[in-house]
Amino acid sequence: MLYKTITKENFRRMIEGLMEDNDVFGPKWRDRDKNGDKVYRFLKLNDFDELQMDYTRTYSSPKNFFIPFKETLSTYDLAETEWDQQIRYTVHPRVIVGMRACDINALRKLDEVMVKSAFPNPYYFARRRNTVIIGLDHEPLEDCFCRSVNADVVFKGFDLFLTDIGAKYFVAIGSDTGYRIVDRFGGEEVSEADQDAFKSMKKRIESKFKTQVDVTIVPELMDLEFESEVWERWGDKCMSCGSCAMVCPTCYCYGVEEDVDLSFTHAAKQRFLYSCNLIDFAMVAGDHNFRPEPHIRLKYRYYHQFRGFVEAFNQSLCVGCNRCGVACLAGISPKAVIDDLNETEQR
Amino acid sequence: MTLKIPRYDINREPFMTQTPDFNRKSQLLQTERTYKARINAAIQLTPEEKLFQIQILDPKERAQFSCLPGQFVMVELPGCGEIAISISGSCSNHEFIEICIRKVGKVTGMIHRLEAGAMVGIRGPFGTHFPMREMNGSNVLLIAGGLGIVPLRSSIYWVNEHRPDYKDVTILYGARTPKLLLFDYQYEEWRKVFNLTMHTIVEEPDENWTGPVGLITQLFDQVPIDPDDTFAIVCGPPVMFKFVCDHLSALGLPMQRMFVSLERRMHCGMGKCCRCNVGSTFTCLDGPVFDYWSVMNLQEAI
Amino acid sequence: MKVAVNQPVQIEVEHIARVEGHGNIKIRVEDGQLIECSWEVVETPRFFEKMFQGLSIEAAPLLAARVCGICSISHALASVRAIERGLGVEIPAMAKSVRLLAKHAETLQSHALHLFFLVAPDLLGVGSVIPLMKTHPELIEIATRIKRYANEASDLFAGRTSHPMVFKIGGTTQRPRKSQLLSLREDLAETAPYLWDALEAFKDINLPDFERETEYVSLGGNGDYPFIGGDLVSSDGVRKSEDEYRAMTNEYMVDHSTSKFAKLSRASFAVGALSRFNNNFEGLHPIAKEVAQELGLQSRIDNPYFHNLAQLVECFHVLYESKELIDELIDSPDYEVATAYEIRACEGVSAIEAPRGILYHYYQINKQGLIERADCVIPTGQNHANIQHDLEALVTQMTAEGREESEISLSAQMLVRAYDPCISCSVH
Amino acid sequence: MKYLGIELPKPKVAVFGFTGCEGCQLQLANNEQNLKDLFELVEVVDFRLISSDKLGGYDIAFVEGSITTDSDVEALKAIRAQAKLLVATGACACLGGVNNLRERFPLPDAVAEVYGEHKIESGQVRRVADVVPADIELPGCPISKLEFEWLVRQLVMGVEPQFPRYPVCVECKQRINTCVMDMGILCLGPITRAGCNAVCPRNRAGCWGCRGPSEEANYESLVEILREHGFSEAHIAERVSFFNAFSGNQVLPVLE
Ligand SMILES: Cc1cc2nc3c(=O)[nH]c(=O)nc-3n(C[C@H](O)[C@H](O)[C@H](O)COP(=O)(O)OP(=O)(O)OC[C@H]3O[C@@H](n4cnc5c(N)ncnc54)[C@H](O)[C@@H]3O)c2cc1C
Ligand code: SF4
Ligand code: SF4
Ligand code: SF4
Repeated sequence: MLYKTITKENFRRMIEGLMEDNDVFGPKWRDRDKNGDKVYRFLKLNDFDELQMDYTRTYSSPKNFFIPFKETLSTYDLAETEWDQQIRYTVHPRVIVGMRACDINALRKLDEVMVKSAFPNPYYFARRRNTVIIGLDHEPLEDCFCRSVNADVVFKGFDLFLTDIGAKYFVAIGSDTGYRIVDRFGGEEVSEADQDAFKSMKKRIESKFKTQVDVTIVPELMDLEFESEVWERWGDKCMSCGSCAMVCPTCYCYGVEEDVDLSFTHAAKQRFLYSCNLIDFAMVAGDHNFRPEPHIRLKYRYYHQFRGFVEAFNQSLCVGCNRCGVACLAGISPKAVIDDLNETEQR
Repeated sequence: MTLKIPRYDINREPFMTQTPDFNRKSQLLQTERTYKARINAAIQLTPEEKLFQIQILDPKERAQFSCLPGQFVMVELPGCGEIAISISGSCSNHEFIEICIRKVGKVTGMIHRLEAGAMVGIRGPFGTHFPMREMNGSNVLLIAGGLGIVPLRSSIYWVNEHRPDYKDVTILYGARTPKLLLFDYQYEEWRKVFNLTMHTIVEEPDENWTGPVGLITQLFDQVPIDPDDTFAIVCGPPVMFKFVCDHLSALGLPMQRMFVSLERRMHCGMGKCCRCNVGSTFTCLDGPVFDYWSVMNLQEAI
Repeated sequence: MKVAVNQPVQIEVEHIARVEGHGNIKIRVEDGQLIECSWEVVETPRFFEKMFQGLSIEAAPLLAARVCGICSISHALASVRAIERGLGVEIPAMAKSVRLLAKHAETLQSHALHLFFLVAPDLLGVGSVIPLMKTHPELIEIATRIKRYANEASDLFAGRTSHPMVFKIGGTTQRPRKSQLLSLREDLAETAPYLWDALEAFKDINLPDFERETEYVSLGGNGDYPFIGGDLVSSDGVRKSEDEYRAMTNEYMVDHSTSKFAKLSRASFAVGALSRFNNNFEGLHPIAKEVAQELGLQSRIDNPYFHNLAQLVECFHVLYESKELIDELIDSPDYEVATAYEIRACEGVSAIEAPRGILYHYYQINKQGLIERADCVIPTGQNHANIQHDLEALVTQMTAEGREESEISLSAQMLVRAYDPCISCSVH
Repeated sequence: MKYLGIELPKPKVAVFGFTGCEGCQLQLANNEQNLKDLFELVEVVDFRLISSDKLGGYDIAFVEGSITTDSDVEALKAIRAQAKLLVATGACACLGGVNNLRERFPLPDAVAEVYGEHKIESGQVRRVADVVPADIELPGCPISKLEFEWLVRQLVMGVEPQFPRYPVCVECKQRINTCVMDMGILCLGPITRAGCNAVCPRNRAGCWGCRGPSEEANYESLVEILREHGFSEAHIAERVSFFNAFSGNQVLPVLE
């Protein structure tokens, strides 16, 4: 990998330059919560100053740029007995600034499913290929546990990745596009001092992790504790509201629905993000439900993330951002559930 | 100073302009493109079940379509929905695809209203198949309950078309009432022409029924099973195949030689929507045909 | 066609159509004498005043909206503003503009609904708008475009077209985003020509020739055309403050009605577009004034059928004033959406010009912030008596002219519809 | 009309309003750009709010409002006898809606409060299903126009409409709203049936449950959460009883 540095003024010029011809998205603040803290969201930037480089965490993950909550898979013009099907994968180039290591790692996990497996998903692929990602390091928050699931550092899946080293950003370059961008906007060679600054920043980040989740034998526990009362305990609180999956950077389950317009001349097949926590996720005709209870559905979300995905790809699907834990009003977080699971096993 | 990022247009890739081939999984392709197919005949089997014979319109696409017993297709009625349906006819028949649909809800209900001449879209085939070639040189036991005969039927055709490859082939088929026995007009042909042994059983007989009455496991008394040289395919509701497979296990049939077809909610058929996912297993990719050992190792399989 | 003068006339219209709510007309004329002529309101009451009791002030605007699906924005505004006036809360300027914009959106949407869907079928001699879709597509296109803009504006400024949820005590829940305002402004610019087309369509209509000198009540402007709060005035020279609303309405009960009736200086008075027009003509937006001139309207009109034209003039007023308000909002640096408030025991009144006329909400609030007593005076309730008197005069006039029963019946129904009554609202 | 070779019938539709604000009926007449297509699909034979034509003989009846008087009951029974399909339309018809707030007080008190000595006919507030069976309940206060159009398509196609079973939170998250509970605003989103596109949280107001409970709503858990968030019992009680959506859950006292 190539590394460069870029001064903060040049970084500003870079973003402004990119904004002229492309859609650039980055963390902006949308609301204040009841404690007066800012709530962030990835939104289109109209002005460099809207970009919050010191943001903490967006409430919802940037996954929706790649897997939108709703997307049209194909459209149809209907005639009396015939139809004409149209499929387009048109995505205009865009740039996302400020994605965290965990969010980029999340995309790499999605790549496994959406691009590298059987039946690659062209909708996802078109979005992925047309998105330039400029990542950004940060000091972990109180509840970040990406380190426990090996998602705190990232070496691939971005075009540029920035680490704040004071007056400059230390830049890892992950693609040709990334290289050209840095080059165009005054990237500099990495000096000895830059390297030191980078190292101490990294050390500092490393030292700041507070939350640890012990996932050592979690894949096995998923099977061993399949009937455990842990699930019921948390399941009783779960409102099957799907918030956790919606904000999650990796949850990708979906549903497909088709509908016609009122004139019965046009139809569309649409995909919408679903959650395995929702009551009818596994319901089939005749109202038979393979997962009739909240705790069973909750269990399967964890089962997919910490057991199924590990079996398939040697890594957990969870990247440790704790967005689900924040979004869940019932206080169900991976940390809490897995700790409980570990403890129950010890007893 | 600006930098315009060039657009990567996936639509221009050569594979986007070709007709899709669902067996060529290595490439990106128009996964949502359906083959347009015309219904040639729609035969009402029972009040709830209808058999459709459909033909892919485009000759090139038709030639490209090839399947194996146990696989399924996604059948679409644009604007109404898309559903997973097993292939029920002969897989060597490259002209027609036969599917049998039970009316249970929105899409199946609408498809039932289609008459000969109407069209549906199909994608596929998807999923694993019954390992018919592995069974060469052995006895084959085909066991179906209720609608389970539908996917099984394509194996019956396969066996007939490759009859010398197999030793004794026996069909055991049970339904709730005699009227619900599907394809009864074909039994004679299966027995006499296909040279298969066939036993049927019902739970609730009517006045004309002369055959045995009870659960399908009762038929085992009538067939000799050589556990060392037999393969079994079991299709039917989960409760049924659990009973049947346990029975066969008890007789000494290895779990790896029993095959079942699982049913799950499905929205894509391509291992993406996760509706049929159990842990790492996708019923649409790794199934619907599983050997019984795999099923036993799936949490919540049945 | 003239008929024998003493032919008896017997008209009974049960649940008159194309009005909101349930009302009946009964007319009996024998030997040329008007024996019976009544406007009955038979809507089932919901007892809103009772429903408010014990609710928190936070819930009040939401419940108030449910008084009427068509003018829910007015009710919510009246409610939230009454509470604010009681608590002594001054809302930020931004919230004021957003509220007025929401109000205008409602006025436009309600007037368009009335003119095109409820009145136009009468003028074109059909039973409803449905056949017009085939015969007068251009008229439908106009209505569609105007209503679409009004709906979008409601969505943006009130949260949705009916039952707004953004008016919270102290202001609004949020500031519309700049991008939304820009796209709405574009929408507005595209809609304006359709309104001018509507003017062409209504310019030459023939409204029945009938006049009855009436007292008109509305908010009183000071050179403006007010919709939210201010003094209460009547064309007979009464001027009162909002807090004196009871003296302005003098509600009373009648036998054949579940709605209350009202009176001021005489037996009855009128509220609504025509009253606002008559009382505040000078305050109209210059473009609306121009339109009035084009329609040949001056500042005092006593023909109740002209309610319809006054509504048309108001459509211009609200559209062009909205444009100015949106422009201001786009450039405004203001981000404060609501003022904090403290709960205390108090009483508060607010008057709002709903599409159908002046509307009052009154609340008495206890120190826990719960509503002890509520009172709502609905525009249509204030109009009922006037409708009744108009009907009597109209039937008398038409009988004298020897008109046919069917003609009288239609004119009577059109008269009721001209007031655009909102009956379920008046009963509440 | 034909749809892919399937003949679609053109049902006759009537719309009736009982005790309510007529906001739902207004939604039916809204979205004008689609009205033309709508009237191609169905024949409107009785819709007093917009039409004086009364042709009778309908297949589908949309009934808005709750049922309060004896004459309402009779009228509704007559509608039920005629209609092949009866759609309870909106919160008042499906749940009793805000009208139910009146039930906190004895009827004579309410009459006296509003009308003094004057005699007024009224009765208990009932939902449509309390009087006659409703085939379909179209939720919302007001109903969503898009959902109504969708429903009409389902009915014309002859399929049983399947409303979302999951709660409002799903749609709220899909619109990437900040959770209003984090902003200190009470919200019933986690237990209320989705389908409104989370319009209230979208506008930074909490959900009031106008669409009724989602399927197997975890009422107890939400109430526990609301208490932990510091909302008072009275506040919670007012919210859950506002549209009468959660009257089946007797965890909280009826508010005074
Ligand atoms: C591999 C496989 C093979 C199948 N083969 C056949 C067959 O040969 N003949 C046959 O009649 N049926 C078969 N089914 C079942 C068939 O897919 C369902 O009956 C059908 O999806 C019901 O759709 P609906 O719209 O009529 O029902 P609705 O109840 O309206 O269902 C709505 C949606 O739920 C999902 N769904 C509901 N039930 C099922 C189900 N049982 N399986 C999967 N998804 C479901 C679908 O996405 C459907 O679109 C098969 C299912 C699978 C998974
Ligand atoms: S875990 Fe929490 S966020 Fe997820 S479905 Fe359950 S209650 Fe909702
Ligand atoms: S605002 Fe309400 S609906 Fe939205 S996520 Fe929060 S609790 Fe759910
Ligand atoms: S958010 Fe709640 S109150 Fe608002 S419309 Fe939806 S269901 Fe009704």
